[in-house]
Amino acid sequence: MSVFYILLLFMIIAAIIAVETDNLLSSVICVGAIGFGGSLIFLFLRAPDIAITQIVVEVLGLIILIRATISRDRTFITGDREFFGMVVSVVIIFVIFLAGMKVFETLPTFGTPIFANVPDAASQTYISEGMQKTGAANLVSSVILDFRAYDTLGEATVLFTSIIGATVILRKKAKKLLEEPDQ
Amino acid sequence: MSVPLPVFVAIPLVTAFLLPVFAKRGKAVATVLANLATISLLVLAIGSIGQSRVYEVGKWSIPLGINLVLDGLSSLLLLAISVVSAAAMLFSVRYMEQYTAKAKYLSLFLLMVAGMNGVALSGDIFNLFVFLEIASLASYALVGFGCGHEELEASFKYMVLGTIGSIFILFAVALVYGNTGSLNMAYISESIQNSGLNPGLAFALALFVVGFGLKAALVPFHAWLPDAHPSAPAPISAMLSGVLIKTLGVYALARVVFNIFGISLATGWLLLTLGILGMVAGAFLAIGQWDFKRLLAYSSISQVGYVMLGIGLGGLIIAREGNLAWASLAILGGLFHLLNHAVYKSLLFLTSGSVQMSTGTRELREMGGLAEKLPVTRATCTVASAAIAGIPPFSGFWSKLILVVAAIQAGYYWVAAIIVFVSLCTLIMYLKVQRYVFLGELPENLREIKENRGSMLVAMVFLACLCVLMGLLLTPCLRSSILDPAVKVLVDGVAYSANVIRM
Amino acid sequence: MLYALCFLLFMIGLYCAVTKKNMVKIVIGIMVMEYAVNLFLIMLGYRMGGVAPIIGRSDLESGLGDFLSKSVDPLPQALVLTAIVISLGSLALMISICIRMYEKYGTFDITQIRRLKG
Amino acid sequence: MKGMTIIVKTISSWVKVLIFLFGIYIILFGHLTPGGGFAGGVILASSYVLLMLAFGREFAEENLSLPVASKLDCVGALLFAAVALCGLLYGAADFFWNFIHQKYLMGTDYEFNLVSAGTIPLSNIAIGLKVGASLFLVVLALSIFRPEISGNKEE
Repeated sequence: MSVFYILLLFMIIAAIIAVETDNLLSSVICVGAIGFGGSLIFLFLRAPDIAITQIVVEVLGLIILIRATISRDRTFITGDREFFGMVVSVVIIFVIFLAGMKVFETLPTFGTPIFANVPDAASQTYISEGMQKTGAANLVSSVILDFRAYDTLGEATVLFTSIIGATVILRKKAKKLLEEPDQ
Repeated sequence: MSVPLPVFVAIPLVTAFLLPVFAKRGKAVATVLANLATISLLVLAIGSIGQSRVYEVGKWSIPLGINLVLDGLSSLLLLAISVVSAAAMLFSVRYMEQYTAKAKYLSLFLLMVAGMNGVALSGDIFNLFVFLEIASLASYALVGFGCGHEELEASFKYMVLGTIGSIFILFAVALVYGNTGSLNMAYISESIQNSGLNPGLAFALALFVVGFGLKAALVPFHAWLPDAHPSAPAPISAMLSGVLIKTLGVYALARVVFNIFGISLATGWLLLTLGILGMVAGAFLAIGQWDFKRLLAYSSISQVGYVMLGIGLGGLIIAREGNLAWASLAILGGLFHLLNHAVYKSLLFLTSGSVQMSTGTRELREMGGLAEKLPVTRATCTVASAAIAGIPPFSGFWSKLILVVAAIQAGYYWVAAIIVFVSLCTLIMYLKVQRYVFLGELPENLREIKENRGSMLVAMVFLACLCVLMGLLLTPCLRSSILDPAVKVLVDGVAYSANVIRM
Repeated sequence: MLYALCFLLFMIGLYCAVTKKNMVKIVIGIMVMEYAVNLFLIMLGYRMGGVAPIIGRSDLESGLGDFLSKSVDPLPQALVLTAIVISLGSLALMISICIRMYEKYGTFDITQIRRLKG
Repeated sequence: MKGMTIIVKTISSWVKVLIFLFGIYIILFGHLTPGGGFAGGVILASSYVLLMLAFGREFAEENLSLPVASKLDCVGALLFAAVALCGLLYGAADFFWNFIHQKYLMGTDYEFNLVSAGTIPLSNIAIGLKVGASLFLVVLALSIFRPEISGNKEE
């Protein structure tokens, strides 16, 4: 139990540093720390699939982020922010946070998942009959690629979309004359 | 004709996956394929009118698997999406020759269509989120397609706000799952009816409103729209204003509020207020604009306000247990306006694209006297302006009339007054467009311009014909097959879950 | 209490995305929000003293009874897998827009990038 | 970008193979052990990214050029869609119907075998191909774009 608190506090501290530091590169590295903490916490929450995916995605995401920040002229942030606007947004966010605190009382306490209390929850069936119904021993695999494979098609499409979008945004020349051939 | 429902998503998806293969050569083949895909979707959507089915993906009965639900509201949305996308795709055949990387453009366009179709058909809340993300990501990339200064800035602003909206929606989905243990909309709705609305679910509802509100550009969350819609290429502006904000925003919000959580007094007032705010603020901001597409974009905010007003008014009457006839009349007005706005606003954006392509500018003060130079564009633009301003024989008049009648019958006289006032503002706005673009004096530098040819004209004339004919949807025969089932879905509210589970 | 800490992480991300004026900082704020939501979903499915939802040979031989009462919820894990990939996709797109804008404007500061009125 | 020192180059040329093999293992055994198409695909991509970081972009592009990666991306996506459509077309059943398992393997003694679980390993392979190619593509696209910026700055 306490391991979760320690890791979450680590993530929160890393997040605060990532948000508040003025050096973009250290900010990006702190994001890496959050992701690494997240990956560890997933492992302790008994989600090895997510832990593996999180850590490899983290590595690649960091490479992408560092590409964006490194060897830019100004990695330090300069200039003041408008004080009034910041105070207002901090107050609003704090109010939402206080409102949100009440919400978590309605959830089942940590450690007793909701599916155990709902009689016809899908997860019950996934655990008890997922293996014979799909033949996969890894139930997460059986959920994402059989029971909810349609979601996964959507997810693969999201990745496809964003890659096409990134190559479109990064192409060298966007506009041409009407009759000019495409290069 | 009864095709399996995933075909609506599979056709654009598979075509989109194929298209980048034709990157350099075979641009013509890619264009033809993309057009075939949108036209076949149009045929399928017309074929699906009046049906209502549940399709279980992978033969897993709910709640094990994901289900797709085709009911009146979904088929109305499918129809709007396929009409606008067919026209916009036809328009892009020539218009997009100004840009490079056309095959990728077509692919992104089809992915956006696939995402919207997926949202309209989905019966599972997480699946709705995934398809919403597909459509949103494709639209972020398409807004920045020109890669100029303004395009990129608009795209970044849109992307940040849109992603925050998506995360809110995901958080709401997580809260709903934590409270009900289910992701299927019908099961969630049943569980909420049994246990009542606790603070957790109320917070989730608030997050849904903010998230979908960001996608629909309802007024406190509209900052991205006036930048993003003008910056996109014209056919994409038509898609974004015509259907994207409605599918991802209004439709999803209506589905969540009416069919999952059930309408209550508070949510009814909330929707009505959001609608009125949007209508008034959009109209006032639009009148002052001098950029043609920016004016149209602000006008979109105002017109989406009408749709929200109709739906919210209907919901309010239902929650007050008033006369259901007036409630359904208000919702009918809202949904009919949604369909109308999809047609004429996309037509207006296409004409603005045609004007921009001929003259090279969007600034109203630099144009004038284009009536003789661009006769077809002028004629279609006039039809669309008349329709949006609510001149009697055209479609826009009827939907506004229905809204006014419903508001008066239900005793909300001030709402009726606001509707009439805003439609006067709309009239002024479009008189301004007519005056500065097509009448007046032709500037020296625009003497040589010619009317655009080919597919662009076909697309504009197609939509203009629809604009004129849309009023026919109110004839009993068409109304009972297209509009009434959609209204019934919303009026029935949480009976949705029983319908889906039984089907 | 753990849920509240998770929500705090979410709010730090939201604060960063809303108030910061640097594009990379905004992207980082959005990433932090995504981490928080993913973590929240996984926490919902955790069972005290649970095991991972992967059936081993020994579980099958001893009958599934023990596994049934101990396995954590596989459904949120599937959702988070989807959400992680979606966030990676949007990160890639966002960063490419940032880089392209840096090339155009020579800065990451959004207060200096004000061509549009809003 | 000329790449890094000889030490880094030597080690990464060894490690690269191991990472690649590990990615393939994660993909193929995704239905039995933790992991799956996504994690494996990202690992495949990162082995190429490692190559790119150590040896420079040109070397990585010789191994897997941009158009090829783009085509692989499309092929992976199409394969996954094909798995879905097979379920639809096979015996007039449903979209994404796990036809291999339901038709042939159900109730047999194939548990814990590599060929258990019907279409799930096939989907894993398709997704792994798709994810690997597309993520490599985006890193490559980002790094190709980079020199131009610094070029612009110097002018």
